[in-house]
Amino acid sequence: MTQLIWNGLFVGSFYALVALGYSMVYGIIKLLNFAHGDLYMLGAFAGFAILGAVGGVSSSMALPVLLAVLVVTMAVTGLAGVALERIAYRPLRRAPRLSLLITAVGASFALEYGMRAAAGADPRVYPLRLGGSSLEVAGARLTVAQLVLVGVAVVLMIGLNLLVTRTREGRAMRAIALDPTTSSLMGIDVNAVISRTFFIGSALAGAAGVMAGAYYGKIDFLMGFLIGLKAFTAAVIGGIGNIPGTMLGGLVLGLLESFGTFWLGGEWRDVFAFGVLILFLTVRPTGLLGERVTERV
Amino acid sequence: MTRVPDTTPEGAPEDTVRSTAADTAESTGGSATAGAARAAAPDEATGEAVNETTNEAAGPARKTAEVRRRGAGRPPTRASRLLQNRWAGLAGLLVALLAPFVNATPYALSVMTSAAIFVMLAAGLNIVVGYCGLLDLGYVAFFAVGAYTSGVLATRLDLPLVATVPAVIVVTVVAGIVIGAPTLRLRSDYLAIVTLGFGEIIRITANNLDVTGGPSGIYGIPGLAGSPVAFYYLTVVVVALAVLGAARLGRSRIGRAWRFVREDEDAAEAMGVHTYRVKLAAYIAGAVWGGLAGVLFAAHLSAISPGSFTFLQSALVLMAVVLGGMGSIPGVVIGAIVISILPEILRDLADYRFFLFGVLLIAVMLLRPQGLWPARSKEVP
Amino acid sequence: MTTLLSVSDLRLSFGGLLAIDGLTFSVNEAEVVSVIGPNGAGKTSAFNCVTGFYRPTAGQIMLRGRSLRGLRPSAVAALGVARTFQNLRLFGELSVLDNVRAGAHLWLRQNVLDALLHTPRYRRSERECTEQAHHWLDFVGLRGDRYGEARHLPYGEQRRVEIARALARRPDLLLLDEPAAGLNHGEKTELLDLIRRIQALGVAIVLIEHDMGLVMEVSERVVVLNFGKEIADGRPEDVRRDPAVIEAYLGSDTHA
Amino acid sequence: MRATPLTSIASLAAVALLATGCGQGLLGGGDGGDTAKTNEPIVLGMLIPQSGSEAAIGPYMSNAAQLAVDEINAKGGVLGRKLQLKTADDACDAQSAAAGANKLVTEGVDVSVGGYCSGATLPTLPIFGKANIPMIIPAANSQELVDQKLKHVFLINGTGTQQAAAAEKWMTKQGAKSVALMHDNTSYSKDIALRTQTLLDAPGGADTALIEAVTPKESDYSANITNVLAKKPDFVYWTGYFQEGGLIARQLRQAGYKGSIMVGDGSVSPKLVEIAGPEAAEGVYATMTQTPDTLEGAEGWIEAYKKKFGAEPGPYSNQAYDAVRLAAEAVGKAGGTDGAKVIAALEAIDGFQMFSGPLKFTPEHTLSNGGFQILVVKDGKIILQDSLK
Repeated sequence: MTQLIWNGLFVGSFYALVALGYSMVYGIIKLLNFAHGDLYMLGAFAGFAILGAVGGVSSSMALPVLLAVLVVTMAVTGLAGVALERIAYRPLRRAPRLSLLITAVGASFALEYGMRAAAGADPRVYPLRLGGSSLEVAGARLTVAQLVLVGVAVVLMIGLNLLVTRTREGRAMRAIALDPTTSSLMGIDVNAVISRTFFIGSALAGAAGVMAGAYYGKIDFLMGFLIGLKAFTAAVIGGIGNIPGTMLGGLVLGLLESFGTFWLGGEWRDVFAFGVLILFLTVRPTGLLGERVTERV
Repeated sequence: MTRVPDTTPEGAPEDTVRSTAADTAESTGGSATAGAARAAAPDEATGEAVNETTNEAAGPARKTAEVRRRGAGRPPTRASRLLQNRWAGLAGLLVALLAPFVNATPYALSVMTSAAIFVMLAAGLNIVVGYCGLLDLGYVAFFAVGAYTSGVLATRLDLPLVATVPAVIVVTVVAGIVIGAPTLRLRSDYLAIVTLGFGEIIRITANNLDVTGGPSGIYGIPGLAGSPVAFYYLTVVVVALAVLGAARLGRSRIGRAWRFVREDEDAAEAMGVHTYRVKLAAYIAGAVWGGLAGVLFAAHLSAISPGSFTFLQSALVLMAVVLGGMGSIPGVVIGAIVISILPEILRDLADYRFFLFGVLLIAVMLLRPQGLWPARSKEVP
Repeated sequence: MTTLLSVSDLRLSFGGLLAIDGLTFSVNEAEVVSVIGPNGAGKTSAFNCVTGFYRPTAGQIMLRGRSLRGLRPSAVAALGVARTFQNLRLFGELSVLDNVRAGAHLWLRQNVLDALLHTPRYRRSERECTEQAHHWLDFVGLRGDRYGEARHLPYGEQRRVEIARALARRPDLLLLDEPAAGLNHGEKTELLDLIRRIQALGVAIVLIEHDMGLVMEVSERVVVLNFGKEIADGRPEDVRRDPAVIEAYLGSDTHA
Repeated sequence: MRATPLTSIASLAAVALLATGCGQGLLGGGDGGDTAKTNEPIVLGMLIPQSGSEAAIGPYMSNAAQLAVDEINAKGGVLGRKLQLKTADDACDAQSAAAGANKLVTEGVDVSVGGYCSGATLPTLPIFGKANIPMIIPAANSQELVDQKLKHVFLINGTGTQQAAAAEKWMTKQGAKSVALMHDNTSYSKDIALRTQTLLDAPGGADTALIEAVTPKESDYSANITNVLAKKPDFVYWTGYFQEGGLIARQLRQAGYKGSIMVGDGSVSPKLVEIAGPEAAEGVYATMTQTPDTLEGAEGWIEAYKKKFGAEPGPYSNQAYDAVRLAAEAVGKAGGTDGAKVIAALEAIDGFQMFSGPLKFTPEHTLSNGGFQILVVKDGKIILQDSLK
């Protein structure tokens, strides 16, 4: 039982990290950023490339090196996200909302198959892996590496939450999410804030990518697709646009999958997870922490 | 229902009443040419009865009313009328019918048949997304339901595929209700994720059940026509009817109700549109279109498997609708053709195929943000 | 004079906040009744209760002896009630004509098969629908382009379209929510005339309005709300003299 | 303005039509028949996934096939004609596969040597069948492919039944008591798992503790592994591919599993060891047809492959290589590319040396001898453990 919970929470924290970017972007420009999962993939490959460039690292130095790589990768994917927004999304901001969906899927294809052309279709294996010893806590077996990763994820998420709730930047983001036109009238540089939102969201996805690479070891050009889908799901469960809700949504999705696998077997896992999700949304149509939208008549 | 008033309300200013009556008289009589034009092209823009040419003969009172009516609107030119959707539709149909005379290799026929089926899917999804504004990320579920229903019935019961069509319609209507009824009250983002979920549930279920053949699916599904050419023509005819049907629905009472819901649900309700039922109707219509496309798909490939009904397929159909122009029938047809044929044109690029596909999608959208052939609300009087 | 709409002891609360606290009034056939009161007095909430957009907490709403409580807005509309909205709610991207055709939704006789096969019935009903739309646009005196998108019309014209849309519904009761807001003097005069012509069709009107001149001019009765409570109900000249009204509302209003 | 969309349909249609060649319309000369192609190359068509979820597999197969083509051409080709390989992407998707197969047919392919995903290969059977093109299917091996008893379909991959038999034999030999079967819910993998289960559940020997399906292309299988470990098996058999296989082996060990791990032929790749990491991979068994590593006289093959493509061969490289060689052999025996003659030649083949051993087709057109052996990972290398002879 505790093992199931731990499994769910661990996977869920990855979902949450990726979902945050999804949720922020959706909250601010109402875009289903299909390419977001591919930024996670990009992050994993960027980390791989950096590690390859650094060369051999002794295993005692693994953690600090990985943390350094993490930071660099976050910057790289963050910038990639900004570039993506500039090229594929910004010019369409006044177009119908779903037009962005096309460029998002287009960007997703371009990133995936661009990476395939650059790095090949074969999966790559991280030269540096977080292995480490495992320990038993309350009947669940977990590894030190897992704890470290969850720790990093939590720090990143808390940092993000502070940023959004406590800073001017965060207020600007929330203001734009509510009403971009008024925000720009109030002197907020909408473009700059949206760029920064993409930077932060993409950086988090990139961080998740490096962490996945370092922990699981295997990366490939399509690795972002499924997790992108799950992140979107997690973001919605939590109440899209709502940061704590999104984190919670990621964890809930992880738990649903873990328990679904246990109760119904792996082949029915997604049916279980989506089934619960659908039931839940029909009962509570605003997500876990989403605001109830009062009818404006 | 107490009363549905049906007569022109009393007390309306006299001249208006008269002019309305005159309109009725003239347009029912109609000028010969106008009548002929209507008969020849049944899918005209709005069933608009007031024809400008008939107004010439009207008295001065009618004249002023007409001027007022037209107001600031630019009078339509002959050219713009010539290029109305119906002509584009006929031109498209003609191209589709003549295509095999240019190239009838198995490959070309296969690609064109697939494209035609994809057009039907897009036309169906357009009802849901384009007309009614409901974001559906799991549309391929209905496609799968249709394909599997006909495939299973045809192979297990040895039925000809045509005989499965009534069952497919029933099953897809039920599927539309089952999926739509609990979810259509949701806000659009949630509707999107729930439809995505249903799409995945249908695919995974098909993958796990024995009756659907598990992961390898169903094979040996009988075709609908003897040769690939005959099947291509059959597909084109069916798809053309489906597209025409979707267009006609879009211009009818229910089609307008869909658009009212898309524009403003509250205002639509206030006008007496039962928004929930209307949305469900859109969903069911989309489901039937998708299901029938599924029958064609099963007949075309002779074998179906869960791999054909992934989320990516749903996304591609949605892309066809958006790329062409949501709510615009010619747009959606073009969008579907582009989305299904472009990867085939790029096939020889091998590794760069989908990279270029992605880049082209972005480029096209940047150049035409409203879609290739956007819907226009401007009516032609 | 028979009673068309009667609202008795209507209450509505959002969470703990009482938006309407015991509202009682009635409207006779072909009568013009105004509901006035300061902002936030609960006027629009009352409209929303009558038309089914809000579920009242308590009270009765009867239309010709039939309860409207618990009905969804479309069902209320089907019983002959039409409304406009305080902040224009046109179908902006649809043509002006299509907007008005929305009013025809309930009485248009055609089904899906008619539409698919373009039966004579379909053609007839579409024709009638369009004629009616033109008729009501003429009736409200729309000058702008009726074939183009509604959102491109000037504000005052959009107001007219919204009223035409409601009239195309052929209602017995029309609820107008601040129809004069944002109109210039000339347009207000035309609105006054329009309201009278609508009344002449035999349609009862409930009007929420801040423009006291207009209210006093067209209303047969005036209901005054303040903080969700009804403080007066009577003929305009009586209400104008009511001390409670003067204190709560008119006293601070320069129009009075 | 209005004209733009119209012209765009027209031009699009034109492009679409012209892109595939001209003079091939209904009124045109048709496909020209098989006349006088004596000096033209013999065209082999290969449908493989080059995009989509299985894109990693495609190059392993096309590279190996190209290697065989080059080798044969270097020796003068077949019947004095060169071989030519044409690949097409099936994306492991039925519709892409149908389009791809039709494209190959249109391009005048003589023998098909592709087919990896069963679900995508099934719809191509009638397409090649109608064009009278024999199919030598190197990888896809689900029972449905031969259930229709189509004359032109030959499978040269070991079948699920044969592989399951080898797995059961080895597990029994190892004294396994309780076996967990893990598959990825694709037809290939599920088929092996279910057939192994049937064999295990026969009286005596080991029993199936559970069958666990995982979702391919994910990273974290801890939930599945928790399920597996709850049944305390002493043998885990993974029948899917190496991407997941490596992760599963690693995560099994991380979760404290001490028993034996075995993987199916789709997982036999150096990448498996890389992904699992040397410690976790050590001692992992595999059921596999004979590979260049384990086959005498084929040592040079891997070298040649590596030299040409700068990478190790992967799953189904050897089958793809053999498919080309077999096609060449059959065309040579048939004395031409006529479909019926090639099919007859294929049916008559007896003792043609392939990686899987000497070839003879069963009446069902599958391998009479799967030639499965047991391999093991030792010091990071995959070597022969037991030939199960």
